Amino acid sequence: MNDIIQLTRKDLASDQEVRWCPGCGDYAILKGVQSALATLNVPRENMVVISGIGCAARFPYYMNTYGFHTIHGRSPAVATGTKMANPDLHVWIVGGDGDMMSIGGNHLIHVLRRNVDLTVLLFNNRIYGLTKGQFSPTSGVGKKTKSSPMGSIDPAFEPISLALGAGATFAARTVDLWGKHLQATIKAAHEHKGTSFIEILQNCIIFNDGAFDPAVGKKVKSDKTVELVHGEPLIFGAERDKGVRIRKDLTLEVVTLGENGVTEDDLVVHNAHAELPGLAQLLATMEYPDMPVPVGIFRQVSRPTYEVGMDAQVTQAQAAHGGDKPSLTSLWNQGDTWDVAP
Amino acid sequence: MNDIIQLTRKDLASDQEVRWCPGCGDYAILKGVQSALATLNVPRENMVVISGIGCAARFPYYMNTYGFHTIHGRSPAVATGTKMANPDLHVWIVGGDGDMMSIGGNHLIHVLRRNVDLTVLLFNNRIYGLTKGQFSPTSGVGKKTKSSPMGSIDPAFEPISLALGAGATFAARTVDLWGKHLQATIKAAHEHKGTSFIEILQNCIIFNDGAFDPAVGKKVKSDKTVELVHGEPLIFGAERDKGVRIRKDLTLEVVTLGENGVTEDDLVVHNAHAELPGLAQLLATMEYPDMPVPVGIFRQVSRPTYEVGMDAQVTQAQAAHGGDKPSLTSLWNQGDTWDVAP
Amino acid sequence: MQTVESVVVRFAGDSGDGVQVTGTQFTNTAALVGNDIATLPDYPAEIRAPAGTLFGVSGFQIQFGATDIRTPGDISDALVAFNPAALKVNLSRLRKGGLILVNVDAFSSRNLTKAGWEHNPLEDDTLAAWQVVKVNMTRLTREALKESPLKTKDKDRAKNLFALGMVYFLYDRPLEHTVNWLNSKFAKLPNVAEANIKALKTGYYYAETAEIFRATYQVPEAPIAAGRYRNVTGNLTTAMGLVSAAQNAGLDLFLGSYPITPASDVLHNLASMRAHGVRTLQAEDEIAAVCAAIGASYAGQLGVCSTSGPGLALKGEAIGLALMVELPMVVVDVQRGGPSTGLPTKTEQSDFNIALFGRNGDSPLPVIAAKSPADCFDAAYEAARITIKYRTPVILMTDGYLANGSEPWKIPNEADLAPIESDFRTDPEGFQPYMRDEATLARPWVKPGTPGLEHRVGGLEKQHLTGNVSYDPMNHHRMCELRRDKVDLVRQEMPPLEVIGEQSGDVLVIGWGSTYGAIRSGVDAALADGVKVGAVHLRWINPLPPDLGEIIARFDKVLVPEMNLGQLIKVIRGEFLVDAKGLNKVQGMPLNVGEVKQAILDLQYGEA
Amino acid sequence: MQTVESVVVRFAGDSGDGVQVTGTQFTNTAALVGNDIATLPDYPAEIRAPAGTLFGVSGFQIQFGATDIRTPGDISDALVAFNPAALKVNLSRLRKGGLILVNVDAFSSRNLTKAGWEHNPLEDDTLAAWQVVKVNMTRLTREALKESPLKTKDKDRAKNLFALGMVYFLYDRPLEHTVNWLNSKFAKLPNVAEANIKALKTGYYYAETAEIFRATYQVPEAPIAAGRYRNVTGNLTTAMGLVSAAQNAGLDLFLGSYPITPASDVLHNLASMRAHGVRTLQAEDEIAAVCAAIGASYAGQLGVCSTSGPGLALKGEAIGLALMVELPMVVVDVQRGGPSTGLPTKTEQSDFNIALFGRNGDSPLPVIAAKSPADCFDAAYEAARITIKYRTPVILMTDGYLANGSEPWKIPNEADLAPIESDFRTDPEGFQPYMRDEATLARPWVKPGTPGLEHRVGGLEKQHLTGNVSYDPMNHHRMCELRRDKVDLVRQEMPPLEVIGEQSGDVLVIGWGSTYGAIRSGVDAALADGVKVGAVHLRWINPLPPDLGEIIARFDKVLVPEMNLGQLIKVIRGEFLVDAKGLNKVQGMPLNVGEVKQAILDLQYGEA
Ligand SMILES: Cc1ncc(C[n+]2csc(CCOP(=O)(O)OP(=O)(O)O)c2C)c(N)n1
Ligand SMILES: Cc1ncc(C[n+]2csc(CCOP(=O)(O)OP(=O)(O)O)c2C)c(N)n1
Ligand code: SF4
Ligand code: SF4
Ligand SMILES: [Mg+2]
Ligand SMILES: [Mg+2]
Repeated sequence: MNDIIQLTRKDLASDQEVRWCPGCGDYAILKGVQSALATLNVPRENMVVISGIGCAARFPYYMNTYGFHTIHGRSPAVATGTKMANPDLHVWIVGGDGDMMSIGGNHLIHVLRRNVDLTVLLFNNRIYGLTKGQFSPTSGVGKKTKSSPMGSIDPAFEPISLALGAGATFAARTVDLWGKHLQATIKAAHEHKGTSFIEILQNCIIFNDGAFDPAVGKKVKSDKTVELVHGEPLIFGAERDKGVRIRKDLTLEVVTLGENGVTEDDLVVHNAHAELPGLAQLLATMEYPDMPVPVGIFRQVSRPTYEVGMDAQVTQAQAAHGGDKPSLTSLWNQGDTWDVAP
Repeated sequence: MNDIIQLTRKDLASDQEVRWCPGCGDYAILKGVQSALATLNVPRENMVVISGIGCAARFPYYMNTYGFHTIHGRSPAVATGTKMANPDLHVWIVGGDGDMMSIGGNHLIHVLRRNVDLTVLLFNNRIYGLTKGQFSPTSGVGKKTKSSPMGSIDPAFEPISLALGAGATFAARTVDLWGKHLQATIKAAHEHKGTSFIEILQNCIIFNDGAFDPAVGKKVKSDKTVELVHGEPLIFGAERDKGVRIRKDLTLEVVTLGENGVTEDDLVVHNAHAELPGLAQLLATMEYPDMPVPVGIFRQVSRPTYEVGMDAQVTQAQAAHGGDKPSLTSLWNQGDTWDVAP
Repeated sequence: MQTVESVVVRFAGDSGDGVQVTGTQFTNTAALVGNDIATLPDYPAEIRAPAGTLFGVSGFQIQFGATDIRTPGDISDALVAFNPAALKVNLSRLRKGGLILVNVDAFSSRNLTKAGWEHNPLEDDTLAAWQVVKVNMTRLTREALKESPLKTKDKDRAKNLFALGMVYFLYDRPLEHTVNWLNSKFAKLPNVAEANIKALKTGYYYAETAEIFRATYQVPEAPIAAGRYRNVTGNLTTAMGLVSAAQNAGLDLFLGSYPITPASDVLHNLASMRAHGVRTLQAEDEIAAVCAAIGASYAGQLGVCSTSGPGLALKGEAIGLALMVELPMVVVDVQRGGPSTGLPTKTEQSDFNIALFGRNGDSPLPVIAAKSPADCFDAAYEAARITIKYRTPVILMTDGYLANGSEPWKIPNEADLAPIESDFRTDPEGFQPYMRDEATLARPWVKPGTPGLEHRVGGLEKQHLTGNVSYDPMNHHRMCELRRDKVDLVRQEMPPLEVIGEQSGDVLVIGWGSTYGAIRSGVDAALADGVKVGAVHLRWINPLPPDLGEIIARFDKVLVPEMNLGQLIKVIRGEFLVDAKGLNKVQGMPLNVGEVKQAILDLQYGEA
Repeated sequence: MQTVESVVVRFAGDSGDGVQVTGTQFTNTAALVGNDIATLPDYPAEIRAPAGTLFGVSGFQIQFGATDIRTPGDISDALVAFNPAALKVNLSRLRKGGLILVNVDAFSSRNLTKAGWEHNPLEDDTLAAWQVVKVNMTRLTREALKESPLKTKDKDRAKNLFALGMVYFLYDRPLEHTVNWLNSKFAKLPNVAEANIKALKTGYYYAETAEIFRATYQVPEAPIAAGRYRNVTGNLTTAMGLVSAAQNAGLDLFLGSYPITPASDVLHNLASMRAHGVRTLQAEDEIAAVCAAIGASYAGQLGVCSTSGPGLALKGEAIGLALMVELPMVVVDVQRGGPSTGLPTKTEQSDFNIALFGRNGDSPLPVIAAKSPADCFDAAYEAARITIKYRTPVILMTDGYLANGSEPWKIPNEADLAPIESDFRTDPEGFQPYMRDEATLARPWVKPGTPGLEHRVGGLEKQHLTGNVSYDPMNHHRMCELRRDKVDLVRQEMPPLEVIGEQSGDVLVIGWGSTYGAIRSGVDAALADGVKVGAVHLRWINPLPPDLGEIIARFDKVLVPEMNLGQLIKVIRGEFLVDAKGLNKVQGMPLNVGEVKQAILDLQYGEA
C-alpha cells in the first residue's frame, strides 16, 4: 500500500477544547489514537468515531473526523448500522467500562458475535467517571464508592474473557500511558477484518487514581505483566527470567527460567491464531496478583465479516437484474394481480 | 435433610391448560422440572418461577407455585430483585434463546456476574418460537427463516462459553428428552449456591424440528455427545471406546482407546471445580461435529452469593442498633440541626 | 340464485384446519372476479393451540361486495365452522337467520366438551335461529380421496378445500384461481396438489348435487376504478411504501428490527427485498434496532425500524437522539392490545400517547397514521418523504388489523409518486452542521466520507449553526423552539382535509387510523338516518392539520371514535377547546359500523 | 451596619476553588443564625473542567432572609468571583450597584484570555455600575499561612475560606459553625484544619481592619415556626421520605437504580441507609433497575427506582408491566434538561409528558410532584403511601433544582406522619389474585412464601378476579377501565386545593413542581401591583384534583408557568376547556420571580 494519505497527529485534532480532568489517562489515549490513525493511510473523511456516554465517550469531539456521540451504551448498535450502510467507512467505537460493560453489555457482545468490521476501544478505568465515581462492573468486590459505602458486593467482569465468550475474533489489552504499545495495538486492530476489541487500562485520577499502578506502573510493569506475542513463549520479568507454564490439570503457574531445570521449552507458547478460543480464555482468566497481567493480542482469527455478508446478499439478489435495482413496478406487481377495465 | 416436604409431580402442576404445540420439547422439560422440584424438600409456596416472553416463558403458568411471567428479556433482573428481597425463596428463571441471549443478554451476563442464588433454565431451540420462526442468536450462519430468506449471516453464540465468560459459577447442559439427566442436572443446580446456568437443548417441532437430532438423537447420542463427570476422563461412544485428548498446543482431539496405544490416562480429566474457568471454556468451545457435544456440568465453583452479601450489610449496619432498624427520628436528625424556639 | 350487494363470510376452526389459507383463497378469488373486499384474520396467541379448544380457534372474515367495501363487516352472513369450538366462539357474531356450515364429523363428544357445549347444539334447538347446514366434511373428503396415495391424516387436511368448494358454489365463484394456485404451490408434490383439487371440486359438486343450500347468491362486480390490482396486507404495503420512497430518493433502505407480533411481517417482507438495496438487521433488541437505523441514516441510507407497542416503549430514548441529531428515520409502530404485553395478536390504537409523548424532554415529532391495508403504502411513502425532507424522525402508526387485514390495492404508476430529494450536502463552502434550510428548517444531511465536511453530532444540546455542545440557556430555549417549529412546518405539506358527508351541521366525526372504514360507513348510515354528520380522517396526528379548527367550528358537536380509552380526543379538546365526546372500544377488535352509527345518533339525540 | 430583609449572594469560581463547600458553609451558618434560606448550586457538566474556562465555572447561589424565602433569588446582591471566568459568566445576573468581591491574584493575562476578556475589567470602566472590592486573596492567604507546614499548593486551596471569612464579616455572621465543621472534618489532619481556620479568621479580620466594604449588613432572624431544623437537598429528603414511608408501613425498602445526573444522590443517600433495611442494587441499566424493583415489590418489599429523563424513557415498558400486575412501586424522576442527553446538569420540567404518557397501551398512573427541596420528603412519603395503598406504580417528579438546591426542613414528629398499611394477604379463603378492594380497587398483595396463595401474574391481559390470561374482548375493555378507575380514585386522597392570594378574580396561576417558590413570590408581587391573582400549585399532576375545575371557573384567565414548552397546559386545556396561556422557559434554569410577575401582568393588561 502506498502511503498516499499524509496525515499528522495534529490533522486529527479537532478545534474543540479538551475537557477531561487534568491528569486523566484519556489524554494519553487521545494522543495515541491520533498518532496511530494518522499512519493508517485512511483519508480523514472516511474515519468515523462513535461513542456512547461517559468521560471516555467525549472522545469523538476531539477528533477531526466524522464523529457521533450517541447515547449511553448504544454505540455498538449505532456503529453496526453505520458500517452496514457504508462498508467503506472505518469505524471506531469508544466507551468506558460503564458504557460498554454495564448498560451496553448486550450490544457489545452482539457486535462481537456478528463480527462487524470495526474497532472497539474500551477505556477501562474501573469506575463511573462522568457520574462522579460509582463502582462499575469492572471495579470488583469491596470497592467503596458513593453508591457502595460499605463496599461493593459485585464481582468484576473480566472484559477479555467476556469478549472471547461472546466470540470475539480479535481481543487485546493495552495501557493508556504505554504510547507505543497502544499505537501498535490500535494498528493491529485496524488491520484485523472483523470486530476488534481492545481493553485499554485507563487511569481516572479523580475517582480511582492508581487503580492499575500495582500491575502496569513504570517500576513494576516488567514483573507484573506479560506480553503476549504470537508464536512466542510467555516470558516476563525485568530480567526476562520468568515464564508461564501449564500444569497437567490445565491450570497455569509462574516459573523461573533456570530454576528446577525449567527452560523456555516448558513454557506456554502463545497462539493468537488458534481456531478455538480455549487458550486465549485460559490466559484471560489467569488471576492477578498470583499471575502476571497479560497484555497484547489474546486472539486474532479470520472470519467472514458481517457487513460484507449483507452486501453479498444484495449483490446476489441484484445479479438477476443486471446488478441493479429492479423497477418499483416489478416490485409492486409480484403475486396475483388482476385488471379492472375502465 | 429430612424429607419433610412430600410433593409429587402433580402437586406442581397448575390448573391451567398447557398451550404449547403438540410435540413441543417444552412438555418434556415441564415434566422433568416438576418431577425434580417435587424432590427438593422445598415447600411449594417457597418456589418462584420467573420468566420473560416466548414459548418457553409460558412455563410459570403451568407450575403450581408462585409465578411471574414478566417482559421480554428481563427475567434475570426481576428475579434479582425478588431474591434480594427475600433470600428464603427458591427462584427459577425460565426463558428461550431469544429471551435470554438476544434481548436479555445483558441481564443474563450480569446475574451470572453477581452470582445471585437462583437457577437459570435456558430453553435453547435455536429459533424464535412464539413470533413464528425467525433465527435466534443461537441459530448460526446459513439458517433460512422468514427474516433471513437468503440465509442468516449471524454467527451463533455458544451459550455455555458466554456464561463462563461472564463469570458463571455453575454451567451445565442437558436435553429436553433426557428425563433423568435433566432432573439430575436441575437438582445439582438447585444445590449450587449462586447463579446456576443450565442450557437445555429443546426441540421446536414447528419451526426448527430436529435441530439437535444429529447430536442428541436416540441413535447417535452415545457417539455424538460426551458426558462431563467431575474427576472422570472424557470417554464416550456406544462402546465407550472414544475419548478426548489435549494436544500440546492446547487444542482438543478425539482419540480411540486402545488404538495407537491410547489409554484412559491420556484423556482429559474433567474438573468442574477448578478455580479458574479455563478448562470449562476449552470444553465449551469444542466444535461439533469434529468433536462430541459435551453435556453435564461444565463448572461448579463456590463463591459468595449476592443476596447474602447484601443481607450481611444490612445486618452489620443494624448491629449498632441492637440488630434492629434505628428510629426515623434518628435518621432525620443526622448532620447539622438547629432549633427554632417558639 | 339471488343477487346481493355484499356478503360477509367467516371461516373458523383449529390452527391446523387451514382456516387462513381457505380465507385467503376465497379472498383472492373474490378479488379476481371483480368484487371489492376487506378481510380480517383473527389468530390465537398460541402457535399451534391444542386442537378443539376455545382459545385455539383461528378465524378469517371477509366482506366482499358489488359496492365500495370498507370493513370486513360487523357481523357475518355465513359461518363455516370446522369444529364445535369454532361454532361456540363465533355464534354471537353471526347474523340471526345467517347460514352455518358445519363439519359434523368434528362434533365428537370429546370436542363438544372441550368447547364447553353441554349438549350437541346440532341436535337440539340451540341453533334454531340460524340455517344450519351439516356436512360430513371429513368423511366425504376421505371418500373423495379414496384413490389418492396420501395417508389418511394428509387426506383429512384437504377438508378445508372441500369446504371451500362448497362455499364457492354457494356464492357462484369459479374454481380456477384456486386450482392454479394449488398446482403451482404443490408443483413438487403432485399427489398433494391433485388430492386438494379433487377435494375442492368434490365439495363444489357435492353442494350442487346434494342441494344442501336453500339458496345460492351472486355478488356482482364492484364499480372499481380501472387499473391493475393486487390483494395486499398492510404489512406488505408498509414495506413496499418504504422501499419505493427510498428508491425514488436514490437511497438504499436499512431496516433495524426485532421480531414482534404483529409487526414481524414488515421485517420479513423487507428482508425479501434485498434486490432493492434493502439491508436488514435482525437486532438483539428494539433499542439496538432503532440505534442501528440511526447509524444507517447517519451514514446516508434511509434508516427505518419497525415494532409494536412494547418495542416502541423501549425506543423512546434513542428516538430522542435521532430528533436531537436531526437525521431522517421512519419508526413503524404496528399497534396491538396493551398495556404491557397485553393482547399481542389483537388490534388497538392505544399507542397514540406514547407516539406523541413518549420521550424525555420537549421532543415533538411528526406522527402519521394509515387508514387501510392498501393505504399503508401511501402513509409509509409519505412518512419517508417527510423524514427525508425535514430531517426529523417520523412515526408511522398502523395496527394489527391493518397489518394482517387485506384489501385490493391499485398498483400505482411510478410517475404518480411524489418526488423525493435526498439532497446530501457535499460543498464545504459555508457549511455548518446546524445551519438550516429556510423552508423546512432541516439541517444539512452529510454522508461521512465526504471530504471537508467532517463534524461531530450527538445528544447533548448543541449550539445553533455550529452544532458544538452548548450549555447556554438562551441557545437551549431557541433550539427547543426550532425543533418544535420544524415539526409544525410539516403542516405546509398537508392538503386541505376532505370532509366526508355534510360539510357543516350537527356532528363532526374525527378519526385516525384503521377505524376509517367503520367511520365512513357509520357516517353514511347516520346520514341516511337524517343526521347532518360530516367526518374527517386524520392522516397526520401530529402536527394537526391547519384547517381542522375551522372545520370543527362548522359543526355543533364532535365525536372522536378510537380503539382506546380516549387519547386523540384529549389533544383535540386541548387544541381546539371543543367539548368533543369519545366512542371508545378497547376490545382488541376493530370498530363496527353499527357502533359508529349508534354513537353518532346518541350524540345527536341523546342516549336512549 | 444596615439591616436588610434578605440578601442573595453568589459564589463562583473553578471546580477546584471550593465553591460548593464555601456556599454550603455559608448556608449552614445562615440557617443556624435563624434566617430562612434557599440555595442553588450550579455545576459545570465536566468533572474537573480545565481551570479558568467559561464552561468550567462552578456557582453556588443562596438567598437568606428575615422573611419567608422561597427561591434562591432572581438576581444576586453580591458576587464572590474567584477568577475572571466566574466574573464574566455571572455579571449579567448581578444587580446593578451590587457588590463584586474578586480575587485579584487570579486576574492574570492568561486567565483573562481564557475567559474572553479583552482587557482586564478590573482596570477599565467595565464594572463601573457595580461596587468592586479587589482583594489579593491568594497572596493574603499565603501570607496568613506563612507558618503552616502545608505546601503552597495546599495553602492556596484555603483561599475560599479567606473569602468566606470576609463574607461572614460583610453579613455579620459568626465563624463558630465553620470552625467546628473544619475541626471535625479534618480531625485527622490537624494542620489542614488549623490552616483553614486561620484563613477563615484572617479573612474576617482583614475585612474588618482594612475596611474593605463600604457598608456591612445584618439580616435578622426569620419568623420561622418553632421546631428542630436541618438544611436539606431534595435528593436527601426524597431518600428519607421513601425510607420513612417504608419503615412506617413495616416494610424494607429496595432500590434498583443506575447512576445518572442529577438523580445519583438518591442512590447514594439510600445506599447509606442500610440500617433502615434498605437494599440497593446498582443495576446494569435502568431497565434492570426498574425490573429489580418490580421483583422486590413482588416479593413484598417497597420497590423503588430513581432516575432522570433518559432513564425514564428506558423504563416505560417495565413500568407498564408493574401497572399490569398491579404491584406497588415508586419511580423517582429527577428531571434535567432534555431532549436526549440534553443538558444533564441543568434543571427542567420537560418530563411531564413522558411521565403521564410514556407507555404503550392505555396505561395511566398517578404522578406526584414535589415543590421544594424540603417538600420532597412529603411528596416521596405520599408517593409511597399511595402506591402501597392502591397497588399501582406512582411516579414522583422532582428536578435538578430541587435535587441539589437546599432549604431548611422542619424535622417532623413520627406521630404526625400518615399511617401506612402494607396489608399483605395471607388468608387463602376466597382468595383470587385479581379480586379488588372496593374503596381503592387495589388487588391483594401476596408475598411469595405464603402457603395456599400460590398464583401466577404477568403482563398479558388477565381475567377479572381470577387473573388468568384472557383474550376475551369485553374483559379487556373492563380491565382497562378498572386500571383507569383505580388511578382516578386517588382523587379521594387529595385535600382541597389551597388557593394562594385572591380566591377569585382576574388571573389564576396553575403550577407544579419546583416553580412553586417563584410562582408564589411572583403572585405576591402581582397582588401588590393590584392584580386580582390567585394560584394553585398541583401536588398530583395525574389525576388532576377534583376541585381544580371549580377553582378555574372562579377566574377570568389562567396562566400555566412551566420550565418546558408547554406540557401541563395542554392537559389543563383539554380537561377544562379553558384557554390557558403558558409562561414557558426552557433554559436549564429555575423560573424567576420577576418573570412570573411580568407574565401575570402581561396576561392581565396585555403585553407592552
Ligand atoms: C440512559 C442513561 N443512563 C445513565 C446515564 C448517566 N451516565 C453517563 S456516563 C455513565 C457511566 C460513566 O462510566 P464509564 O462508562 O465507565 O465512563 P467514564 O466516565 O468512566 O469514562 C453514566 C451512568 C446516561 N447518560 N444515560
Ligand atoms: C419488547 C418485546 N420485543 C419483542 C417481543 C416479541 N417476542 C416475544 S417472544 C420472542 C422471542 C421468542 O424466542 P425465544 O426467546 O427463543 O423463545 P421460544 O418462543 O423459542 O421458546 C419475541 C421476539 C416482545 N414480546 N417484547
Ligand atoms: S473523572 Fe476520571 S475519567 Fe473522567 S475525565 Fe476526570 S479523571 Fe478522566
Ligand atoms: S412454536 Fe416451537 S417452541 Fe413454541 S410451542 Fe410450538 S413447538 Fe414449542
Ligand atoms: Mg469508567
Ligand atoms: Mg427459542
